[in-house]
Amino acid sequence: MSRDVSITLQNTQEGAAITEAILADNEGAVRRDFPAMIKIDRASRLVIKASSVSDRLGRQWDPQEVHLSLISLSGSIDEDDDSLTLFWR
Amino acid sequence: MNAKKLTLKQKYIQSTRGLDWEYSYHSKEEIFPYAEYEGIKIHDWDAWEDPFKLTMDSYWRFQAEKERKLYAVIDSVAQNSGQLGVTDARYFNAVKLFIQGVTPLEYQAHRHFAHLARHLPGAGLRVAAQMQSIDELRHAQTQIHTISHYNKFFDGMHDFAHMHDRLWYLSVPKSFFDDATSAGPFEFMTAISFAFEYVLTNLLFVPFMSGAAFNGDLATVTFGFSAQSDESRHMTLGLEAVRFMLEQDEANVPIVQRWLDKWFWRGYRLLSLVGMMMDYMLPKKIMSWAEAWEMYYEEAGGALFADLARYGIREPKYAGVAKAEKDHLTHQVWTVFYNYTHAAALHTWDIDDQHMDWLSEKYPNSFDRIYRPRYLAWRKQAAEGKRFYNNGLPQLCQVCQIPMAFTEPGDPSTVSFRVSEYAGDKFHTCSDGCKDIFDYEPEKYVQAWLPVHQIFQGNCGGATIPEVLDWYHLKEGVDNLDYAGSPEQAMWNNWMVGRRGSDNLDTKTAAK
Amino acid sequence: MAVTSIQPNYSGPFRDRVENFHGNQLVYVHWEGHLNFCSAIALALPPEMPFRTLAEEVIAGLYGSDPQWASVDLSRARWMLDGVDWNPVPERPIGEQQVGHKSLIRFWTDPVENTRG
Amino acid sequence: MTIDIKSEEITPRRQTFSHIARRFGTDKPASRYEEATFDVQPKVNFHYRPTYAPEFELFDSARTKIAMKDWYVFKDPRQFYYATYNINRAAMQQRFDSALEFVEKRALLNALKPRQRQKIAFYLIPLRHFEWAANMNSQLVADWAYGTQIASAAAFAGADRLGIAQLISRIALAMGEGGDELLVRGKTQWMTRPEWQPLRRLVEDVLIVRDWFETFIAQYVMDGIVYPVVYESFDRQAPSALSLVTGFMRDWFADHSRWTELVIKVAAAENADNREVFSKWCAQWLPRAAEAMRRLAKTVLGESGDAAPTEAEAALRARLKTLGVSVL
Repeated sequence: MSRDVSITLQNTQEGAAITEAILADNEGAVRRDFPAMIKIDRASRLVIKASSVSDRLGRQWDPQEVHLSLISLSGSIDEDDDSLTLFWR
Repeated sequence: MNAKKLTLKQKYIQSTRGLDWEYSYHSKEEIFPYAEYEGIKIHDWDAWEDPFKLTMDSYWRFQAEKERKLYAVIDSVAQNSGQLGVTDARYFNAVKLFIQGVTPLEYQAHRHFAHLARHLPGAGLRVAAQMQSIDELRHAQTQIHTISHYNKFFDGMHDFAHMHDRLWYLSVPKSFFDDATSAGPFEFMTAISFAFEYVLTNLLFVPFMSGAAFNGDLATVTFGFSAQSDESRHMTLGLEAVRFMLEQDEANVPIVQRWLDKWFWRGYRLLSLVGMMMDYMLPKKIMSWAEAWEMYYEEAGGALFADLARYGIREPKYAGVAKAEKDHLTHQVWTVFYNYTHAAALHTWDIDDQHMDWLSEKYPNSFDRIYRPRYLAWRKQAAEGKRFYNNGLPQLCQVCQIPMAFTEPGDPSTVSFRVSEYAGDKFHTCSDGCKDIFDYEPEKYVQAWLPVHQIFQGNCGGATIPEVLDWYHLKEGVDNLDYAGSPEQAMWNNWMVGRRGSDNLDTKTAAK
Repeated sequence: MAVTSIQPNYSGPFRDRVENFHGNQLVYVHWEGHLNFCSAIALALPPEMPFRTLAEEVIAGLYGSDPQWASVDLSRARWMLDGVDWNPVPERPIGEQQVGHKSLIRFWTDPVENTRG
Repeated sequence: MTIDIKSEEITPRRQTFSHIARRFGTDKPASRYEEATFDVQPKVNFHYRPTYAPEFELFDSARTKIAMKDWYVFKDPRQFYYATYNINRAAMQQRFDSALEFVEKRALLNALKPRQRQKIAFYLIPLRHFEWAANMNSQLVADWAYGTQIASAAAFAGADRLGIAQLISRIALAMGEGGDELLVRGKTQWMTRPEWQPLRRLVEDVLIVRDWFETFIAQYVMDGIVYPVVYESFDRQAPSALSLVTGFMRDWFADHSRWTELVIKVAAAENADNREVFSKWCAQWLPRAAEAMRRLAKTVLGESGDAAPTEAEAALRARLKTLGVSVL
């Protein structure tokens, strides 16, 4: 079984921007759509870059704002000033 | 200026564990008396790595924003009679089960995470635990506030806390949580933060909330997803806490493994109620229990346990049984509720052909062979005016407290009976998973407040069903019995006639 | 194993001792092959109750609503008590025929394997 | 979508939950505070005794000596439930952020004279640890208190105390131009400076109290001395820039006291035994709190500085008297 990390986001303006940023920055990430939510999976590692989300939203986006859009995740978390990383060790 | 500016990580460490100090007027054991009795050895609390790094300023800001959005939706649903936009009144039975069974657990989680926030010796973990404590209070309160509006129209929700302390099927969630909160702090974390929240909670919230959205319940999907945003923090805490225990000392590994085996099984049994909601109570289906189980347990859990294998942790002992049961689980639980709807604060009903076809498509190995004939026979009895209710009281599992309805793995025609002897008495369990739990700590499980036995002991208001229902605060003919013929059905049909004209009525049930 | 607890001799109320049932004992009965009755049924019965009363009144009362019950001949049923084959004597009290507190009585009435799950 | 339903057809069948209606004696609409806080805690039929305290039930009113016929008489005057609490604190936090930004932009704190800066750092920064202990005490109350009302307000108070500890940390970072030396030094002072030891000893002594209501009272009397002495008497000596950023603490203390004093007043009014237990607890903790602060005040305000804690002590005794508690 592949060791996928996974993130599920609300299907909102911000959730959509984060999704776009993830898909652009993480090659091979797979998106699945459900009512009101979006699930993104990728093998072993997935990064949300604050700059990519900020570009899409047209404003400064703080990685901690992910809490406003997050529904679920699978994997360990590393959070710093510029990004949020999901990974398996 | 600010040449030495701290990074997010450094700042967070200074504003959390940096606040703690080495006590010198009292010993650590006096201040944290519950830290050692479970046998978990922690050598270096500083090795704890904080996953999310929320300080209170951001916490207040984000949470206030979430609450503003959520209450705007709650207000709007109430003002605009949002209940009218839901697919079918039967949907609200899922909501009933939710406020009776889940909301009180959120409340208990609030209190017990405060327990961890006081009694865990690691300051970093205490900070995470206290945020979770108030998050859980949030969930309990937002659920109450959301459902408050539905309670004004629909039955079965009106005395949820009283019922949670008494009703036979609600002793399933209650005993689950009591089991966790009566354990030590490390077992509680493994049970709730890891086994339940990390491994299993997605199965509760994600498909159910997505289902609420699909069925037009805007308020529930909003509180559900809003709660999930906190839940993601909690899940991460669970994963890191377990990893931390495993890394601190090899001797912790077998203890944690036993807890994983126990709590996986207990959580899975509890979730069978949720599975039943998904497969039977959502008028518009989103995914089956079996599909949700595959996506959220088999896929995500597989990756997780592969990751933990490095510490010598294997998959929970009875995960294989859970996999084997997935074609039967929800149908057997629905059967329980159909049998005992006269003593439940929710409705069940006969399954229509369209629903049966969906179940047959989702459960090709089991539904048409076993469950369709059963439901057809019930439908026939109901059509003859003899809707089936079980006149006896069910035998309950001593551990999970669900009626002993589950069948032997691989043999869906034979109930799985397990029995243990302890202190001269017999104790019946529904599965090897529950029997193991009993046998390991019998002194604990002999205390179980089993609702059926309590009725026979005379502790539930009286010896007759009406007396017991009164004691439950369950209104006969209103909160209980089949949906067909219920006041709720009459109200709903009345609304729908006004709204869409009578041609859209569910004539089959309305006729009854 | 003993419970992991902060003091030795952890204990709480032993809730379902036979003394708590006012002269009755708990007995579970289960009609095999008829899982439209979701589980075994719990009863509080006096040990003095003759098996005949249990079978013809209590059990018949519980399962009589089933359309198939009419064709059941209980005298030809196969019985099992706590996992062991059992040949109850109709007139004798159940308490004198090894039925104890929390005994499980399973019975089979169908000549061949049931068809109804 | 057209909705054509006569309004009488969507008339509610009940106004609130049954347990709330029983409290009112009638089915009338309830506030969100009421629905969130009345009777949510489980009351009966607990399944297992706690393995860490088998002498108690999981929720047990016997965890304190204070006795109440009904534990749902402690209505929070602020009527905080989670949403109103967080929205309120987010606004307070925003005021703090603006004040700190103002002070930082003008370099008002790090432009202080070294002696002045040292003094402020000495009395303010170690209080992070006092707040942290207060946080632990609030968690103990949230853990073991009986009833939803007190427990939820205690949990919010716990969050407040962590928040205040973090505000002090941010002030310290601002005073230290972003570096953490002042935080490190503050902890050393808390651990080793003789002026701080009576307070630290008191705080550690309270941390081993296991009657949650005694913990609540001990924290109340410690706060009742520490807050007026530090955020009024000490701050008056400091440049006004400091007062700008400690406004949060003064506002918070006034707000928090509305709840703590209601709790004391209601429990004291319940019966004479409660009043006697309160008096005993106050007699045990109040003089020690005042004594601990006298030591510190002499260092901060000079030789006559111990007048401030003595006045705070007298004011607190008078305050307690109005709440029904006399302290010998």
